[in-house]
Amino acid sequence: MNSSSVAQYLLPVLVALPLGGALLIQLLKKISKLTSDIIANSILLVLVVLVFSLLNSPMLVYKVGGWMPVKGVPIGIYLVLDGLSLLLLIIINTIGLISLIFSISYMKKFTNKPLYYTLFLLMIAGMNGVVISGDLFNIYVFLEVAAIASYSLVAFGTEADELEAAFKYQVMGTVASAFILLGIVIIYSTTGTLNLADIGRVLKDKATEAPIILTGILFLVGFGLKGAMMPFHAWLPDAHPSAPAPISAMLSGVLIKAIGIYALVRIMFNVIGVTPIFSNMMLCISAISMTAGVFLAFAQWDFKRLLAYHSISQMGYVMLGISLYTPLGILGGLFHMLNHSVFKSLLFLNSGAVVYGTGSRQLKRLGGLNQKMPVTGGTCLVASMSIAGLPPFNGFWSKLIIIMACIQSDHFFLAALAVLVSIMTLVSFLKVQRYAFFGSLKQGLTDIKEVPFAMCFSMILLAFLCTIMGALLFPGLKEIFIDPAVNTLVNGREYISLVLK
Amino acid sequence: MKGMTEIVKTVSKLLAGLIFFYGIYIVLFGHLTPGGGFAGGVIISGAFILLIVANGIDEEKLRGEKEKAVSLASLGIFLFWIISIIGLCMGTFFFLNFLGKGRPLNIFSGGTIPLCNIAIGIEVSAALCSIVIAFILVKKGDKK
Amino acid sequence: MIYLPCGLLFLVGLSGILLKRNLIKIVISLTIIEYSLFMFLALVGYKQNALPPIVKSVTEEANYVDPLPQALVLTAIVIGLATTALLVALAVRIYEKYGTFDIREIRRLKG
Amino acid sequence: MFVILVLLMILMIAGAVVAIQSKDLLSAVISMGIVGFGLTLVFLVLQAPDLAIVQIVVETLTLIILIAAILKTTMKESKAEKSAVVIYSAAATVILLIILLSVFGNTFKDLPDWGCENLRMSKYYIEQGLEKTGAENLVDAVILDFRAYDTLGEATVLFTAVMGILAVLRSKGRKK
Repeated sequence: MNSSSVAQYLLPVLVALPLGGALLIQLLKKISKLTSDIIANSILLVLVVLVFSLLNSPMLVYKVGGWMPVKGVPIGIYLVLDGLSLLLLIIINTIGLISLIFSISYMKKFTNKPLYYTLFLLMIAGMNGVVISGDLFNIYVFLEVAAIASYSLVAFGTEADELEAAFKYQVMGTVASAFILLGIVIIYSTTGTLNLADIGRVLKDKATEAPIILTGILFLVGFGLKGAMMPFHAWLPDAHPSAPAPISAMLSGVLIKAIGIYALVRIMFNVIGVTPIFSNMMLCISAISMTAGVFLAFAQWDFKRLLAYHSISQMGYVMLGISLYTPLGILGGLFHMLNHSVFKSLLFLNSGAVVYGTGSRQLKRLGGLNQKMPVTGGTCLVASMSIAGLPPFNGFWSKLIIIMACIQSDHFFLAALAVLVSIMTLVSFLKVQRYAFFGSLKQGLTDIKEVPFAMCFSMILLAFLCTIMGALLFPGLKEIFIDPAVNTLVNGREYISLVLK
Repeated sequence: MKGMTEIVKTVSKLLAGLIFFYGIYIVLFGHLTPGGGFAGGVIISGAFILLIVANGIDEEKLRGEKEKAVSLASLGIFLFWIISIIGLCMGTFFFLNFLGKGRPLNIFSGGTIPLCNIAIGIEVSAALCSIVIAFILVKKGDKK
Repeated sequence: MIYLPCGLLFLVGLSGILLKRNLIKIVISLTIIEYSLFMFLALVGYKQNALPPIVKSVTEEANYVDPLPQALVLTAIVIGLATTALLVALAVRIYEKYGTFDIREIRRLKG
Repeated sequence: MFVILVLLMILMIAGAVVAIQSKDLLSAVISMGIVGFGLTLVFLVLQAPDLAIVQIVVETLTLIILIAAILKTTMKESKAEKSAVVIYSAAATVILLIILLSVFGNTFKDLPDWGCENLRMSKYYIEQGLEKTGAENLVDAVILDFRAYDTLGEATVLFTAVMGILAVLRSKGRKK
């Protein structure tokens, strides 16, 4: 057994382990209060180790149940690990671990902690399942696992507005799933198969037929709803602020990428093939998301709501980079996706720490928190500079690459827009810093304390990542972390032959 | 909740027994006839729901029943999970059908399929019971 | 053209979601959308003059309808049930907080 | 066969329209039951007995849950409001639906003909399913052997929903 075949057996473990952990928590929760904390955190730790051990591995294809293809036609479900999946796996599990460490203290304010951990692990299992799946219907099933876990986590506080936000989120999410399922049905009826690579092979020169174009639009709407791109964003500004802070960090930092953008990009770029009309449509949507998101964020005085609107805007950058469809643009988009997951999770964790310390998230009621909560203030400053794109933090490098890619492919207007949005983001975060962290301490906030160690630890870890992640662009690191993912998208439909060989 | 008259209680007990065994039949013969773990599980849960509605169980006891149902649902899906990873542990494939296929048209055939059906039957019946009990309990706790 | 009624049913459900302002009506509309998709899938797997996909004897010639879409519908029905149950739970809790199912009277929920 | 199918579909669409338009929530739920039980019959006509069994029990359970929720709360849909916004949004919705209907009409006729088989993945299931898995019920063979991983996901979805319902129905979410 050589090393790649051992690595192959790790693929199903990525789903089976968090799932088993969730079940174990439910079976063993009576034993002690600490069981759920220990099981959940250790499982995420093991997952992170597993994912990093998969770095540098070649493309892996795993056939569930041992069902080998018959006459070249796959009959079982394939699990596929390539550069893009690996990038997403790193994001999901690392941010998941850090959010879980944050939860140890933060979730003490809520009742029934084991239930929270169960749902969290199910969400991780769902997202891992989506990312490593090579089968269209399998993607749908695991997308629903992640989505249903996230709906109930948004309502975990069971206050009136949280329930409302969760209901709205779930209605939108279910409509999105219906669109995706309709697309899957049309694909199945034209091709007779569900394996992504096999679909790509059958559709080789059918990408311009009417049903396939309709499918593309259905997937764009469906995954666009899940990923909160601009005309379909209505649920996000309610759902993300309502969730407990670690869940907001997961939703904004990971979920909208894993079940929104990743799934869309995987299906459109690697399987169906991108037509110019489609990529122009994506460019339009991303430009609108980018600009409108930041304008809407401007008017917000609720800390978490402001961050939620910035998520829409930053995801616009990611989409812009990817849909330019040049190697440089895809590099910028994917790198920004990685960076966004780090700094946006940090910002949401900061907002959680502020709520934990002061009980309020209205910027106008805060002020001078730097004197009492130095760790939160300091890490938030790092994250703000990172999201606004100031050197030397990670956000600067990825935005720079995206803007360069725009200029390189003659989209000068989009480049100017990207710079403008970046400046607006800076102004918006100056407002946050000015009202919440600098200035004089407001009355009533005099006896607040810094948050407990576990929360500080996870925020410092993320701030450290923000500072050093620019280094991922250096030769040596770039080849390991980012280039395989970029190549997956640049090579487009070569994916098909790689999987089927 | 109060429960209904004596006649309804007696008849529902009889009926629940019948429905229960029908559900078990559907689960066990899932690989030979139409049906399977999911359909059978829903039918079994129907038997329990009938008993709860007709006889009425006081709230405290119902709460205990809900806890038990949730544990049972976890146990059912845990069994399915174990069946799925046995193949992986043997160094072969996730979800390998590792048992012999047996003689066709026989109840002991299909390798792991009947086992999976049973595990899913347990999970689904317990899960649906706990959903319905949770809804019944809300009615009592309604503050409005 | 037998597929068109599925599309029609889908659109009836969609119109319910877009036009109705009652939480239970929205849940019903979502369920109807799901039903239209199940019907579509089952239609896709149908084959004229074929038998249900249950083998009666080993020697018989294989003339069955496509079992794969049926398996997909089975999975999708379970997912639909799970979604509906969770939505109803949320709606019941919202009623408890606000005393109404009307989203115009609920503070922030607009669509 | 074809005629029965079309009649059932018309019944379902009518049921759906009544379910959405009716003023009383209980009758809306019952009309939804018409759609669901109509779907059961459609499955029977389409040679899918497995689906018919599952659909009939699931439909019953869905009705139980919905009716329990309604009996516990209210049966009346609140009054319709006749303001300019409502009329504009209704008009916009109708235009959107007409566009979508014409798109569906145009694309569905390019799909492969109904009733002819278009097998690729499932060819093997039909020919070798019994031999390779030992299960006569091919649908069961598909969901528990060829695509058992999907079924694990499906069971997980149901489990997640139970956990979610328990989380949502807690009377107090936050301590103190």
